[in-house]
Amino acid sequence: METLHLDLPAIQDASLNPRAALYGVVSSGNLEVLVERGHDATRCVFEVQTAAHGFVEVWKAVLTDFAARHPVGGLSFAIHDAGATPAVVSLRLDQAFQSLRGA
Amino acid sequence: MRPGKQTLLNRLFPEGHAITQEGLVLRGWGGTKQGRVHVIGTTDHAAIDTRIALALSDAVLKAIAADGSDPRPIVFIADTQGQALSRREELLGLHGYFAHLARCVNLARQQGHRLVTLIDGEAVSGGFLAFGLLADCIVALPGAEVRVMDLRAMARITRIPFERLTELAQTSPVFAPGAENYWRMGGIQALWTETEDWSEQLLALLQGNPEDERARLGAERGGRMLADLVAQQVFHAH
Amino acid sequence: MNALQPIRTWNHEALRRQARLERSTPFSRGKAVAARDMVSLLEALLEPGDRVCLEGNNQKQADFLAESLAACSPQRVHDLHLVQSVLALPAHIELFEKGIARRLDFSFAGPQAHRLARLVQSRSIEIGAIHTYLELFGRYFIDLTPQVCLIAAQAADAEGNLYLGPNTEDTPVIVEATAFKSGIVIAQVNEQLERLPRVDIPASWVDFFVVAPTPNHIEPLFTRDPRHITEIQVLMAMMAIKGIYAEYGVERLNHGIGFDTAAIELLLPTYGESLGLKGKIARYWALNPHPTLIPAIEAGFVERVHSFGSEVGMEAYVAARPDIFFPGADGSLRSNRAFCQTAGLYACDLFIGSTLQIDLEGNSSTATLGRITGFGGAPNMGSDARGRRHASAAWLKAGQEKNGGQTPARGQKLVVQTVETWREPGHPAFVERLDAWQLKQDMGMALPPIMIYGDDVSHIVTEEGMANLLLCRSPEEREQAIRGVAGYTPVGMARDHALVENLRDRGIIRRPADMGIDVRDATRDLLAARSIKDLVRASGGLYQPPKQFRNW
Amino acid sequence: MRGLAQSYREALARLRVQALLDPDSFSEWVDPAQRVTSPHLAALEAPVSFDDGVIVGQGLLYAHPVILIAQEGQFNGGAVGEVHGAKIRGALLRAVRDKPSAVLLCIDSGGVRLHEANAGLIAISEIMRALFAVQEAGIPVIALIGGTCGAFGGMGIVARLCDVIIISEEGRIGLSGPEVIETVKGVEEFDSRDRALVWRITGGKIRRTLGEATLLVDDDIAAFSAAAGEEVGARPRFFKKRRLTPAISLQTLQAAQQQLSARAELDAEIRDGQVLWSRMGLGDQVSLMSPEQFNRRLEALES
Repeated sequence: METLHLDLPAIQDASLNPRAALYGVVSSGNLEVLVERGHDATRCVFEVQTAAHGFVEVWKAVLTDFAARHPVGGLSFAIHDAGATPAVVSLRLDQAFQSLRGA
Repeated sequence: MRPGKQTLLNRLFPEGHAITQEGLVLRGWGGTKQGRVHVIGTTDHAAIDTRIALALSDAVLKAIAADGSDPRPIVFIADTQGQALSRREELLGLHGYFAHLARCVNLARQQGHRLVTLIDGEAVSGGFLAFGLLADCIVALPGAEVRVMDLRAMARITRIPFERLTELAQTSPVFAPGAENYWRMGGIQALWTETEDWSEQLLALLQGNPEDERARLGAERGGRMLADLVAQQVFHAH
Repeated sequence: MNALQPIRTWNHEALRRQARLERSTPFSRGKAVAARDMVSLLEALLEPGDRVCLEGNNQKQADFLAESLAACSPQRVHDLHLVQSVLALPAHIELFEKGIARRLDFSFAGPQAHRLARLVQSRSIEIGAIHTYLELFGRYFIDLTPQVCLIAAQAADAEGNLYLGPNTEDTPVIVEATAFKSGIVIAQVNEQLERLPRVDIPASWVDFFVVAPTPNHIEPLFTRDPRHITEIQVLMAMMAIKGIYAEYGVERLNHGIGFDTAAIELLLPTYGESLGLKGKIARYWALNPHPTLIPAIEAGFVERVHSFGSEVGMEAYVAARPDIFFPGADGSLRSNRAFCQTAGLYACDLFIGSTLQIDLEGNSSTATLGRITGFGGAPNMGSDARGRRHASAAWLKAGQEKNGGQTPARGQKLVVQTVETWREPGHPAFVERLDAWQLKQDMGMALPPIMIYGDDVSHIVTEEGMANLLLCRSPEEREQAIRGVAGYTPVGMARDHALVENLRDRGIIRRPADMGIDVRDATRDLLAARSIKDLVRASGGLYQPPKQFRNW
Repeated sequence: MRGLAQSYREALARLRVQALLDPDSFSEWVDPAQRVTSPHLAALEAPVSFDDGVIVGQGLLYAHPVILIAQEGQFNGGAVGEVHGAKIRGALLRAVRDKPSAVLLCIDSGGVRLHEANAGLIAISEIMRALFAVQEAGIPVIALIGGTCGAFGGMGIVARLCDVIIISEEGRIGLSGPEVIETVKGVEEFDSRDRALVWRITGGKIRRTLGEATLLVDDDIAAFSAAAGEEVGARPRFFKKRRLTPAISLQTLQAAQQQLSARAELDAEIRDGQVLWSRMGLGDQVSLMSPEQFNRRLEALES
């Protein structure tokens, strides 16, 4: 297991009212992401636990782009990864975010 | 019957016993200072198939029917390598036979029969779940082997190195075979030693609480810290 | 004039053929050979150094004959030169290990790729070349004509007429080349019948046939269980349909094998229909009877399908849809790899398929280190046919794009590579240098085994978006267009962000949103079938999937 | 544009829960945010999940209060470990106290989780005992089986203890998985790659045929929900009422004993569901029969 903590600046969407929610599943090539309210409206926090070693730079790039793509200030994302590709990671995160918005 | 089993029965029931072996199934009665108890079990590391499961459930039902309103204890002797592995048995629904056996055991408890399991030999996964593990009180005799799977097979399936598993098994009771591990987790109430008087010890177990206390016991013994706690959290959650 | 000059004989090959047949007579009764005599027959008629075509297709295998040949004595039969499209069976490899064969010209070796590479490294084999199918078939008539061919057919009658069944594949081209050049044609059949449903190969072209102890092996190679199609593949399929099929009006096409293209097939009746594309795209196909095409056929998208081979379980469905497929008068499918490859090369406007690696020039390869896979149909289908002279809207539009918007003298085929940027952690699909180059060096090949050349590729589709290489005006733009859809691979992360944004402004790179695609819509719910059972239902019970694909 | 049912098999457990119950009626106990994960998986460096692969809570099924337990088959094969098992047991014990209309047990599990095998084995035994307590309190337990893992090992036994089993054709119930039997006894005994055979031995249709499942439904969450709704009396019954085992008593168990004995006496040729179906006159049409057709045919044969 490799862990990664990332705290990024982000814009907040005050209209979002996130209840803690879990998306995805920890199965081979997939991941789960737990979205919760964070402490700082101007930051977005990521905690990643991953089974694939040596991909810290890729994770940073994927998460940084995600945080720039959506107003995720004030949210925290906890991820259990079982070897998802960056495409799947981005898709799950987008889905999780869109569900907050839709709900 | 094997000499070993005969010796065991003699030690358990010095007052006398009449237990017959048919196939790999033992059934009959044993005498204690408090009177006769039913004895139902398996021998020779039986692989439990539909016929054995049916013989066991039949014995339990007959014990219930025979005792009526005066239910005597039932002593299970568990010696099983697990369930039979066979395509036909799967088709027939071996799981359903095991469930039926479990229901019969539970009916016996409901009717007031005290249920004690003695593990003599092996107790392995499915074959153990069906009856032995459902008793009110479970005892491992010396040399008893209790397990789901040996570590080499587990290493192969989980792809965790065997050495790593062996090392962790030194401290954690949670996955490695061993009656001691099951004791620490509350799954086995007592481990008897060779030198004790088993008939006296059995006597002491013939009364007691039929409630399922295993999770609490596992926490007390430090081998299973979450089973009771998490069940309580769920029970009391808002 | 000169009396000393020897008189040249002009029928040397026919005489040699006659000698072979005479040596074989003890082991046959007319054309019929008993299975137990096959090894003796082969030992009698083969000569060291013979060129032999041992029919190995990518589905149908002359497996009994392959095993018989492998059981021959290397003292009597040795140094053969095999000329066959696919090296699929362990027996094929054994021939080289035992010294029965020495040289190989072929196309594809998927299942035996590892062992073939080991043979090369141990110098137990000489490889002439790795061909495309059409190339190899062409050479059968030029310089690689078989002296003996060992083929597989469904049935023979007493005279030796052959019925090939739905999996015709390479058989006609092999037999044509052998029989008319004084070669020997030996067929294994699954059964001998009084009357054949139809005659695919006349008896006069056939020298021997044997009823094999077990029916020839056919691999259900084109069955893709929709269960395994991912949301990412659905997303890429949406991009392909909306961004390419619809925009170019692609009516005639070929799909590679794989889940990426299966996703497209299954999106036609749902997503394609919702875009109003029925009757406008994907009408004519050069394609095996893919089970995943059933929903599109049933929905009325598909008008005609010509096939290289068949597919196990599709027999009854194909027979019940004669307007769509090419059944004979008897009702069973007639396929033909040579003709269908030609159709794919010259008569189709688009090829789309997946690959394992793409480099910065757009070259793609399925070769990886330690394996010699060769190519399937992709190199012929996935190349711009410069000999093409007929126009179509899609071909002209692509040509115009390549020509800077000017009306071109010729059109351009659409050759699309569709890949997820990472196949799995540790295996990026985009690389600076293809493994093929290393393989060329390791194996001492003349050429790197590149499946599709970059200058033939028109589009690359990934989950990040689509790059239109036709619109690139310089090698630098082309490289950035590729990097710009390469996601979080090292190749992708090394992009020039400003240039990529510029390419996006010019429509050379398009993201899903640029095409009006909402990523949230990319769910498996869009698939017209999500399981093999759904396909059976869509076929009205006509499709009978092989047992390994059924869970009921 | 859709046209296809919402597949029960494909859905994650969380989606199943949402779609089975009345909208927004579900509340979860010990939810993922509490991060009650398995320390044993972590000790072995195996990935953990925030819910340890099982969801427990309460909600409404056609306005009837139910307790729902749903295993996530895609996380470690839905296997039962210490936390996972404790959550199930806690929910069952709570049912005894709260007296819901029913307990829905969405089983999707290969049995005991090997990484914590001892804890898992004891946990399944505890689940069995808690399940008996629920039934003794007069609350029906309804098993729903249609996930990718089916109900195997100890969870196969648990499934068969339930009052009702609703299963899809794709669902499976058994004790030992085909791979295990093949590994130990050889491919001649059980070819695990012959998927059609595997389903003829353990799949929904053969289980329904043998009376080992109550009702066969489409692989559609709505179909599972409707069938469960019938069982809690919230919907009119489409098929006749059948219980796997009536309330436990000496008489009912003696009757069950006879029935099971008769089945065990079937001749040795019975090693493939197809043989049974042929003898019942269902021939080779079985594989293409819809669940509704199949239920009807069996109902006709049974009456």
